[in-house]
Amino acid sequence: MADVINHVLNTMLGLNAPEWLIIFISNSIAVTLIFAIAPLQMLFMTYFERRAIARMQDRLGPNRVGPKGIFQPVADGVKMFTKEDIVPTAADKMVHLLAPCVVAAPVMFMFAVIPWGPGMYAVDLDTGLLFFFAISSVSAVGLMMAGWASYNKFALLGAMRAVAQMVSYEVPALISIAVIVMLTNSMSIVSIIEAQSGLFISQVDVAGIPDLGLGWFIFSPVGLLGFICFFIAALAEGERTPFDIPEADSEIVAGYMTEYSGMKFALFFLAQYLLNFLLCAITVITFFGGWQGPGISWLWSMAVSEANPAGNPIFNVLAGILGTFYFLAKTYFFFFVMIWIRGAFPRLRVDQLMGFGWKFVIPLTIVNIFSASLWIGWIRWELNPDLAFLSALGEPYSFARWGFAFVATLVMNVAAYTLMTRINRSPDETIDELVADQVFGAVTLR
Amino acid sequence: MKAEGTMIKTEELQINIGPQHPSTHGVFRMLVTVDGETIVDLKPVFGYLHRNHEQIAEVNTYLQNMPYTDRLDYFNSMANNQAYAMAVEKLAEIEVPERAEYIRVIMVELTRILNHASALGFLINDMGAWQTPLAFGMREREKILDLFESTSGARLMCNYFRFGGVVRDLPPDFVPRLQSLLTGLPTFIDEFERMLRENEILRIRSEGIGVLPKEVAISYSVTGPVLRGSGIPYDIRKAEPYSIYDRFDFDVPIGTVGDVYDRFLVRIEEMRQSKRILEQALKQLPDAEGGHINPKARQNIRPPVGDAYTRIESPKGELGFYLVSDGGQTPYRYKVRAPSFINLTPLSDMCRGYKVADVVVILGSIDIVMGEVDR
Amino acid sequence: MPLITPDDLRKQLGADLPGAVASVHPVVEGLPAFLETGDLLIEADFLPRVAVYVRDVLGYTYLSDIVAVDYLDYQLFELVYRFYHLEGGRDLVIKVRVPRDNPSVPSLTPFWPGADLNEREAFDLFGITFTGHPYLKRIYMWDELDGHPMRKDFPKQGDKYLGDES
Amino acid sequence: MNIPIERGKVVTVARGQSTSVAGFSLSKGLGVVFRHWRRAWFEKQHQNVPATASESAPNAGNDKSKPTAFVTLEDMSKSYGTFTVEYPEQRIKLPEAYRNMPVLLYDDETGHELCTSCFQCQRICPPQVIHMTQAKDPASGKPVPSVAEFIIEYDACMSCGFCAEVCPFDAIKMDHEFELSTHDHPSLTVYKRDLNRPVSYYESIAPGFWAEARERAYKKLATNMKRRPGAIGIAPHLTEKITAAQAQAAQAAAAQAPAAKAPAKKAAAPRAADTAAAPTDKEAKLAAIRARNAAQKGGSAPAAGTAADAPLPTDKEAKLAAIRARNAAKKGGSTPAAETSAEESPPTDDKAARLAAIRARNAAKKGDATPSEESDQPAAETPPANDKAARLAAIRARNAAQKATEAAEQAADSATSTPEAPASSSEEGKPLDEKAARLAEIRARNAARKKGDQE
Repeated sequence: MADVINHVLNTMLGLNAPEWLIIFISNSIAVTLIFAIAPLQMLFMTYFERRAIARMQDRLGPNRVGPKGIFQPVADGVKMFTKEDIVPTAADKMVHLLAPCVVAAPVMFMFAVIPWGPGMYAVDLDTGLLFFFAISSVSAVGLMMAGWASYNKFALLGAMRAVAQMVSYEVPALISIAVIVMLTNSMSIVSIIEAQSGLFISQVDVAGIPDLGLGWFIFSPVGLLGFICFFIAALAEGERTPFDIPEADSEIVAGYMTEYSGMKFALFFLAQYLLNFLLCAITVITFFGGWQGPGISWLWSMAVSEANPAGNPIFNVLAGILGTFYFLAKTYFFFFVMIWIRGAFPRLRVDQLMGFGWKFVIPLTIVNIFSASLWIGWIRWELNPDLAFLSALGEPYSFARWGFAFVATLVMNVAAYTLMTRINRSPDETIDELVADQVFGAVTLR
Repeated sequence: MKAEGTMIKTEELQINIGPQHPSTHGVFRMLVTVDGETIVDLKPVFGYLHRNHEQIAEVNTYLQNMPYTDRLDYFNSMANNQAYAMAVEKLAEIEVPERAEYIRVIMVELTRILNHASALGFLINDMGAWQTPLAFGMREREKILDLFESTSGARLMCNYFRFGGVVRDLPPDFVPRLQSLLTGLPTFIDEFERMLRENEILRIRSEGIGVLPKEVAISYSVTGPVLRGSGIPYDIRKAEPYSIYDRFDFDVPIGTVGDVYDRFLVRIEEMRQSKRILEQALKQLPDAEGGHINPKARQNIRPPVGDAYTRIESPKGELGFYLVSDGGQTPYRYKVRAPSFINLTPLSDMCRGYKVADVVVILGSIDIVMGEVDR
Repeated sequence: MPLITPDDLRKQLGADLPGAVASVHPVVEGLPAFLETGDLLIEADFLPRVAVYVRDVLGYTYLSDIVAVDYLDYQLFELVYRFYHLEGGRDLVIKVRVPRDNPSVPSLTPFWPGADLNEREAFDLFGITFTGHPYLKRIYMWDELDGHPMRKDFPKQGDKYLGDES
Repeated sequence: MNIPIERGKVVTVARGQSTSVAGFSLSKGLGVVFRHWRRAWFEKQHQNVPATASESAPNAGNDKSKPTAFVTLEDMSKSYGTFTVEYPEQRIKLPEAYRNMPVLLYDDETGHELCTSCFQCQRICPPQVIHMTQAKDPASGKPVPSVAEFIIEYDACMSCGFCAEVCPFDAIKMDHEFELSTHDHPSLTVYKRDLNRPVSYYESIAPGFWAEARERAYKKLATNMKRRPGAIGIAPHLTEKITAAQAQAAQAAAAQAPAAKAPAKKAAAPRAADTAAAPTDKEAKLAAIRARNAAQKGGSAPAAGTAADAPLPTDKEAKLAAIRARNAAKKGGSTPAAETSAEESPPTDDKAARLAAIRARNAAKKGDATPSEESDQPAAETPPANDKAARLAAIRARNAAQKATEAAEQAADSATSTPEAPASSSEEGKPLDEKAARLAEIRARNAARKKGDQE
């Protein structure tokens, strides 16, 4: 964004504005946009979720407020604002008040590093991914605060569950993402997206075919397994079914949100939906190329950028629109998948969730790290000066090498998956074993 | 079950699940002592919906009690009506025409389908599904309720049975609509099974949970799908055939382990068997003799002195009515043997040692209705 | 299907458990017509022994129901126990009559945990004490309630917690 | 009928292992849900059905601007597509047998109610919410096969339909109207005037059922009508119309005889016979006379007419007086005479008394809102069950009277050419709240006079 503003102010208008002003203006615009767009996303998401899940259940969903019920979230917002704010007498008032803020604020921070389109990001940190996940962990503190301050046993149980779940699922999420970091040699979100250009056989360029922006990491066995593990972990972090255990309404009423009402409750809701959005977004960014897609590179090549300062800002806008469209379409597809899963499955139990995380997902992600190193080794052989002569063998050789890497990692990952499902299958217990610990009354049966 | 050898001293926590809780199926309260998330003890607390139904019944005349039986288990008002009507008929020695018996069987089997459809939906809901299986079950239920409404005039509180028959004959479009419903029913059951039967999440949530071994199930007097889920082929329709159930060919599904999963499967299979009964009943209905009600049967009766107990296999289990008559207009004693009440007896033993999340699942698999439990 | 008539049962019990079958009405001399019953009437003290006999010897393993009936005019409570054989067939009924002023019956809960809630209900609504019951508390009514609402002499009008009005 | 008895077998439900690769049987569930999602966009399970005129009439509800579409579930085998019925705009077509709350039927032509107050429904009603009093012949005091007042407490009714089943005269039937929710709880105690429905209405909602019952119902009604003297047994809101028609006919027939004398003679008998009805009669006549005088005196002054359409042992004299009063008012005044039926039938309990008070207040409010109209004071209270309720009612009545006074003042303000205040007639019941009512009346009259004096 700074590039465009620089171009417009300095080059087109000839104002010769200093750099700090440009940065100031661009960041102000970015912050404003984030604060405007993020809650709107949440509004739309709630509407989208309710309509979509209603169709899955042969219902219509909200259809009263506005055409097709599109203003339902607004009505909900009004309701939330006008509701009485109830604080339990025994609650720790200060912490009770702070908790929703501590939950919601980090989520807003996380928007800072999300690129919506080519060049459309607030800040491109070199450690963008690290920032993203580090900040997302902060909300666990808020959840614990909420659970503790509510002075409610259900809230406390919910908070304990939430924290345990968040902590244990951050591990597989980060290990899955580490694969992408290995592939791209970067933690910058922008450069991760830029690395996913080209054809869908990633990392291989074929002469004569233009850049389609389809070089997504999902098209490799490493990326596929990484995506599966990461998406599972994302479901758990976003507290979505089948991992919505912290707020399991059929068990512990509403978890840590039990004693919240009105706007405080809405803040939790906002944070949760925005976190879901961000998790979908980061899934798209790391495995599905973010804003990458056909046509972006062509538009971007004519736009104003560091490489091409003399470009036309119109193309910036066009590329931004197209990129945002790709990005949002993919993100909302994954949000739809989340809804879809919510519509279909029951939820796990808390110990099963932990077992699944530690015994199944984490081993798989670790295997995936090995696969990734294998993949990287095969794909980038020529980077080794001793093996550079191999690149002279030409394209057929590079395809064969790619194919071999593909097959090898695929076999490795599938084998790991099968092995893990075998190991994790519940043992065939007999009834006697099942009821061994049960005491059926003080009765001696016949 | 405390983990042995732990160094950390833990404290037990008492939680009230209920009386106002999303998944206690009404105003039921469980006083749960937990160690972490593990249940150490569970005490069911009843009575929030108690209205002294039995004493109200002692004030009312025999006929006036009929609509009150609707309110016992409001999912299966037809089954309640049948059990009560049978008890009074036994007491006053009223005969029921054949056609009326067929109509009764059709109604009660429809009730069984609708009860199981919604009970399974609620069970999956308790497991944490977001309403979808319940919505599918409720859709079938609504269709059946449409049939009930066209026949009896009400969807839930049918009040359709009378002593010696039913209040009015089936409307002309009932049979074709029911046939259409029956052709569509396998789609629903198969889809429900396809969606959930092999679902890994459902399986790990229900397999080995709430196990009730055979002998325990008998000694706890549990009935219905819970008893059959434990592997005891005891179905009153077979064990002591009442009405005209000896004319139908149907199977009794039983489970092997006696856990939540078995109860789930038994209920699905029972819906299929009910469909079989309905098909046979529809085939035999045109040949049935008599009208919808015995014209000689008086409704405002004074049965002779004595007592009578009849029971039926209601969707939730053995539903019995015990009536003592002193020869007056009102019953001297009126007692309901409510299946969901008795089925709650083993709840605390079934839950002990499992997690909090399992409690609601076990409770859901028992399938209680508080209107019947608290009476 | 196994079927045992009350008469057969009476004979068998007379042979195996002498003294169990109640011959004389506990309170009122001479049985009024209202209280005549064809079912087996046993002495309250013998109840567990008869029940276990019915279960173990005759195979009626399923205790279906316990009903308490208040015969106010004859100053007695009647308890109706209903057993079933799991192979099917009709019920086996055992009746116990206890005087109304001090109703006490041995509990069956130690032998049949399924009797638990039924006995608690009878205790709550009729005030019949089941000796040997592990947890004999009120089940429907609140603990502070004075009286037992299903008794025939429980006032049907008025609520003493609200005063004599209404 | 001979059916070979086939016994089924015991089947053990197969728990079985998953048939697909571990982790992939979840996709089956996803598939099922997705299919529903996809098909819900295009398909609906409820089909529209054309509504007949009779169906849309009772069910049109409060919002008549929106057309109501009727839907039904014709194809029960279908399990895809949206199942929702968008309720206020769409309604499920109710089956004939549908039962909600009981209503009373009256004949369209003669206006005669089918009910003979045989007390069958009152006896069978499980929650005991039906109350009725039998009508009496004012001349002889003997019971007449007709109902004087009929009350159903809708709030406690359990819609079991027993009353409709036992009714030997097919007079009580179950209605299809189910939108009964209200903020006004006492209004759920429904009186005969609100319970009455014409036979044609019931025929439109349940044609098949009425076809069965029609012949025997009319046969019995014809017998009963012979035993009903005068206007007894005619639906209250039609009583006026029909008695007026009858009175006209009688006047036309007996042209020579002085019209005034005949009713006066008639009136003498019931006054002697039926003391309970006497105060009401007197009061009504008084009111009528006062109203007539007022109307005659003040040419354009608004006159208050009381329509004493009391469903209790009716007095022809009182009614006639009322009619005459109205006629006089019409003749005298160009402004329309406001009529509010202020007389309450004898309420059986305090609930009714309270209801009366509320109605009185409402009437007073109406008077407030439209000051040009004169609202008379509805203070008629009959013996309430206990004094507390009575006192309450009295207080409410007094309040209402005060409001009415204000209304009268306003009315006097607005009526420029009025030299004197219109008489506000109040009808009194039993002595308990007599004082309050009389006080209120006096106050109202004084206030009005004061106004008049000032002007």
